[in-house]
Amino acid sequence: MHRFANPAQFNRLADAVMPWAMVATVLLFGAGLYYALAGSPPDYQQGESVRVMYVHVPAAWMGMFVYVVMAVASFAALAWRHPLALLAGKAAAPIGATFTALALITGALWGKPMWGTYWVWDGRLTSVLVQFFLYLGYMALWKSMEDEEKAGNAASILALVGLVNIPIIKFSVDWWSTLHQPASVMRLDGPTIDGAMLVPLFLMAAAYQVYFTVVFIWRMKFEINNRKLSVMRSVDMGH
Amino acid sequence: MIDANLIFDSETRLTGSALGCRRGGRRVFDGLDFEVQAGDFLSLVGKNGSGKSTFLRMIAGFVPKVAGEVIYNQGGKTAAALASEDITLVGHQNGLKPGMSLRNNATFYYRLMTGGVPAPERLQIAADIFALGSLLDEPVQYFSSGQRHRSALMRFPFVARQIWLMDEPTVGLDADNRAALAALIQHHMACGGIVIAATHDPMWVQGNVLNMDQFQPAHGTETDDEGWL
Amino acid sequence: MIDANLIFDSETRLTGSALGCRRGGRRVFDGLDFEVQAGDFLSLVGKNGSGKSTFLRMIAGFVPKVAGEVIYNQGGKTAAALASEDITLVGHQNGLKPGMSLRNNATFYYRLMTGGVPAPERLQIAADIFALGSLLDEPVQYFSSGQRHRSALMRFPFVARQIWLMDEPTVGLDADNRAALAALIQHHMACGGIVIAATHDPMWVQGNVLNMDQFQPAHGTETDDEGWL
Amino acid sequence: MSAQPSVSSVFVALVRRDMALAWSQGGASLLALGFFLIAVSLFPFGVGPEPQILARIAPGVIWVVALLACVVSLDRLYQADYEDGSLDDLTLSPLGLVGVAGAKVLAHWLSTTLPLAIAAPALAVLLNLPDAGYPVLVASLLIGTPALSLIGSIGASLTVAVRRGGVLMFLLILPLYVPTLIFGVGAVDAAVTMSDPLPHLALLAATTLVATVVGLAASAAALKLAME
Amino acid sequence: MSAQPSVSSVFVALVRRDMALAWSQGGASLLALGFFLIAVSLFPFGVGPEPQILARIAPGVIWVVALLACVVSLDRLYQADYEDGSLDDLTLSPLGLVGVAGAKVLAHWLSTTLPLAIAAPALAVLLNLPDAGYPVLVASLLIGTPALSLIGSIGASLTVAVRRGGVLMFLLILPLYVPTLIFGVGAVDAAVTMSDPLPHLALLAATTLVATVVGLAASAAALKLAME
Ligand code: HEM
Ligand SMILES: Nc1ncnc2c1ncn2[C@@H]1O[C@H](COP(=O)(O)OP(=O)(O)OP(=O)(O)O)[C@@H](O)[C@H]1O
Ligand SMILES: Nc1ncnc2c1ncn2[C@@H]1O[C@H](COP(=O)(O)OP(=O)(O)OP(=O)(O)O)[C@@H](O)[C@H]1O
Ligand SMILES: [Mg+2]
Ligand SMILES: [Mg+2]
Repeated sequence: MHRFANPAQFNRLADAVMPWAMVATVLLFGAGLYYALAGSPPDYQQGESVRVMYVHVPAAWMGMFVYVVMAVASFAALAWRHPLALLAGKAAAPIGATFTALALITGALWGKPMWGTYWVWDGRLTSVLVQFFLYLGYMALWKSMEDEEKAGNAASILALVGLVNIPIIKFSVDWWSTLHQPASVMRLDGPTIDGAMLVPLFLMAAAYQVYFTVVFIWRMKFEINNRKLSVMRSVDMGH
Repeated sequence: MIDANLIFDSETRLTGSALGCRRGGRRVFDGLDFEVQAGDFLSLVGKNGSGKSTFLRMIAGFVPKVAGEVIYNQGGKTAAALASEDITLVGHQNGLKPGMSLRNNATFYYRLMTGGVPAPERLQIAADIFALGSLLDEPVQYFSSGQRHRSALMRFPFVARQIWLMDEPTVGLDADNRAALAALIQHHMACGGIVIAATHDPMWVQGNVLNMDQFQPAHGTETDDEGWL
Repeated sequence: MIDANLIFDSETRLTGSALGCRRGGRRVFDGLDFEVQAGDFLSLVGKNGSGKSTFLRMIAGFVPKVAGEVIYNQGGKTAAALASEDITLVGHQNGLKPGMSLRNNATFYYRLMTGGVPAPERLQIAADIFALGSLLDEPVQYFSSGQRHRSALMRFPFVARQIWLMDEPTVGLDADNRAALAALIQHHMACGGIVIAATHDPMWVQGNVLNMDQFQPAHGTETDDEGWL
Repeated sequence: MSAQPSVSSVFVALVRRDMALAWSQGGASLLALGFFLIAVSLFPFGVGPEPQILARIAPGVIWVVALLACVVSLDRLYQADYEDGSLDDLTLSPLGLVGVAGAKVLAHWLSTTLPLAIAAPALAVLLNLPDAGYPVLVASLLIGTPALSLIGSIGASLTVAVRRGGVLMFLLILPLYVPTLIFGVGAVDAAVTMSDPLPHLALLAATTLVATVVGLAASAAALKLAME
Repeated sequence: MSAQPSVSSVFVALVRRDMALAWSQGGASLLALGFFLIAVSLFPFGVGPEPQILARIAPGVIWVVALLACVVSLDRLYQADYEDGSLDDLTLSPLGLVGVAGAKVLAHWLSTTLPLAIAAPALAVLLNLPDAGYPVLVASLLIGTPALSLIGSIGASLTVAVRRGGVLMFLLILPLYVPTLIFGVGAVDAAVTMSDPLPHLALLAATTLVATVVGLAASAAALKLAME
């Protein structure tokens, strides 16, 4: 925590990581998309539409992962009152919301051929929708007050409260018998998916992860600069 | 006046050193030292925006400090205990429920602070200090601004607490009531109470003066540890 | 200060006779006579609850009168026209939107009152009168109570209207700004403006004094024509 | 003194200020939209996910919730201005109270209720509305929502001096919304069942016209009283 | 000085004050009840009067509207005290902010949400709920409504310093209400279809327990932050 505890340190670290992360993003997306679209077989049941999976599943994972990142940052912000942690949550939220929206949209598009409808009200789909709303609430709360610190603290509390939704998403398929299929990759007893599908899936997951790192760092720097600017402005105002 | 034989602990002493405070992302004051002890009156003066209200709210524990320390009785009491046992604060808002009568407002305040029910005579005496006796059963919503402010000030004598924090207590008071306020403060000091008042008007009470203008942060201090946020 | 050559109509005269006003079901004052004309300063004094704020709001047309009449320029102007063309009133609330900067608040106020857009210099000059120039681009919500009150007072010089109604304008102002207020009032009087101010503090301006305590309804007047309500 | 101020530019200034405030941080617009979205999505939880049932109740649910979203956002239409003293300024402006009410209602409609009409088709998808219903759903909302803002303004102005006015306002307004609701839903139902929605839309337009006259006059009168 | 004040009698004092304010003129209780009544009766207008459809959606509509009525009444749970400065007093009382949140939530439940549970059977008649549903409807509301007050308290405390917080609160709270809603409606539906409602009621009780812990802690933390 304290190694990143000041913006100068963070910027140095970020500048070191950034180029590698950008290169990795391009490579992983290239390889992942190749395998996903061309290099893997169509499913014997689902046919070509299985390819939606390579976009959908990692997006759903990232939606949850980013939420946890945001919640951890929020906890740090509240416990140690550290401004950088506050900004980390703020920087992560729109990215997580985007991933969640992507999972929702691709899921819905996938649902039409698979289930015959874009949307059903099952536990998994619903809890993901709730997660999306939590992201929206978090961002709305940030925007609701002029005093950024106050707004950020309030939003952090909401992020922590919303953490209870994560296990609900994860286990909803087990708790309610529904249309959405249960976990086949992230299982205690190992994945039950065919290897030919696992490779592109993991490549895409890794690509999403480094992409997140890139955007997250970029947004962090942006937020830090913003804060610096507004502080400088208020000093100039001469209080 | 109200508790005939009330004498507060004469050992009480509140000391702050090198206090700094931030609000709305900006340092309000810095390097502030002060000390008050039983029987003291401290008046806070300074330009608009110099941090008088912020200082009072910091002592009450509402606004966190970002530097320095406040010590109460050589550390014999925590800030939380200080706030919930010894402090009465009346600021710009008056904390009155408009639909309720002054009597109900005051009674609820008493129960909230002590858990007990106030004797009717106690209520009458406290109200009479600011000439509110005849208004006790009126709904607060019909009060003029000065009457409302007096109703808020009534909390000081009504519940026995040692440290009174007053934010611009003279605002909107007519001459008679300003005199009553001065007498009330003097009486509290005589009982060993402590009064800290932020004000732009003369208070007609002898005491120390803390000029907040001295503690304005120098330009550029914002760039230190937490200044970037 | 702001409109270099502004001179208001020197014939303007506002007369009230035998005015009575009721609020919250009770007579507040009765039999009040007053007169002001171009260049006058009238200060309203009196105990809390004597009806100073009520009087100001009555002149602005908010509170209806139950007796007497106000005549403007020998009846040459209606009460509605008076309110929408000649009066600026600043009371206890400051009418500022906390999320907006002072500049946006003031600009909107100007557009609301005149339909036009204020020249930036005009805004700067008006703000500088109460030393608000450097705060123009800050959101009002970060202002201290005195800064807010000054931001509200800024309306007087900002929009040219002849009759200024001020409800406790000195509240929460530090010494420098009280002096600025007195200078502003004097300048307005010199231009032929009219200022009526309710206050408990000295205003440092020469003028007539109207003591509201004289017009308290006698006990028992409540039983007359409208008293049954 | 300066030239006579132009009332219309004062009107425009007020509309623009209110719209800016509505869209700003914490403003009513996005949030009313959020309420609309969330409240509609609660119904499938409550009613169950069967598409036929949902399709059957879709027009009614969307209209009822749009109406609730509108009331919720009306809550502080005048109250914020009343509490911070801006209403005093508005009263002293050349606009007059009818003009003030008109400008504020127009700003509310443009910034808050109109977006609901625009978002409605997306929610209709969630509730399986049959395809034939979409154009009329949007049309009925476009014609009917001004009435919601106008009638709401009556409630908001009547409760302006009441703390905790929010729920009181619901109580005053919701019964007055019934005609708008009936004609609005009637039009969509007609479209879904392939009959002619025009008579319903015409009645809806008439409701909006009546609401304009009554709403502005009543609001101005209520504001005048509140200022005492 | 006087004896150490008893925290429990301070707690009781606060509960009683809040209940008195809620029941007084303009108070939240009667008005939430009124909202509940009116909003539920809008549905037959919106959805049409067919008894089977109404019966089918009755549990869902009653639960969703109870939930909306609860949020609407929560709007100013803390905000009124914040704005008039009473929250300063509450903070300086011997109670502590968790106690303050607890007392205010309890008062809100007793004065506002509990009456909704009691009034629900009357509205169920309007919507043709089958007879088997009544006892479970009331039971589910009794068990579930404390969670509504508690979760609502989180939203109310987070938005306490926000003007026009009302609609923002909806956005924050409604998603968190989803589990309560699902279990509540699930229990009634089970009763109507003659299956066992107990598992649903047990899950509902668990939700209320979680909401107690999370709700009070989060509310106290949010209030503390708002006081700065
Ligand atoms: C809008 C609709 C949908 C949403 C919100 C959604 C959400 C999710 C989420 C959150 C996960 C991650 C679960 C975990 O890690 O345990 C997931 C995984 C998955 N989804 Fe979806 N989904 C949707 C539609 C669909 C559809 C239509 C299909 C295909 C029939 C589908 C197939 C899958 C598969 C195969 C996985 C991977 C499961 C695993 O291996 O763990 N989803 N989805
Ligand atoms: N909003 C109101 N509703 C009903 N009655 C009111 C209202 N405001 C004031 N009053 C009553 O009118 C009388 C005069 O009040 P007003 O506010 O005019 O007094 P004031 O002279 O301005 O007093 P202060 O010095 O305290 O400001 C008071 O007795 C008060 O009870
Ligand atoms: N709620 C707030 N949020 C953010 N900043 C604030 C807040 N209140 C005050 N400030 C800032 O803190 C500084 C000190 O304000 P404070 O209210 O303590 O001044 P004050 O000395 O009491 O002034 P006054 O004489 O006007 O009452 C001001 O510069 C102001 O901008
Ligand atoms: Mg102050
Ligand atoms: Mg007054």
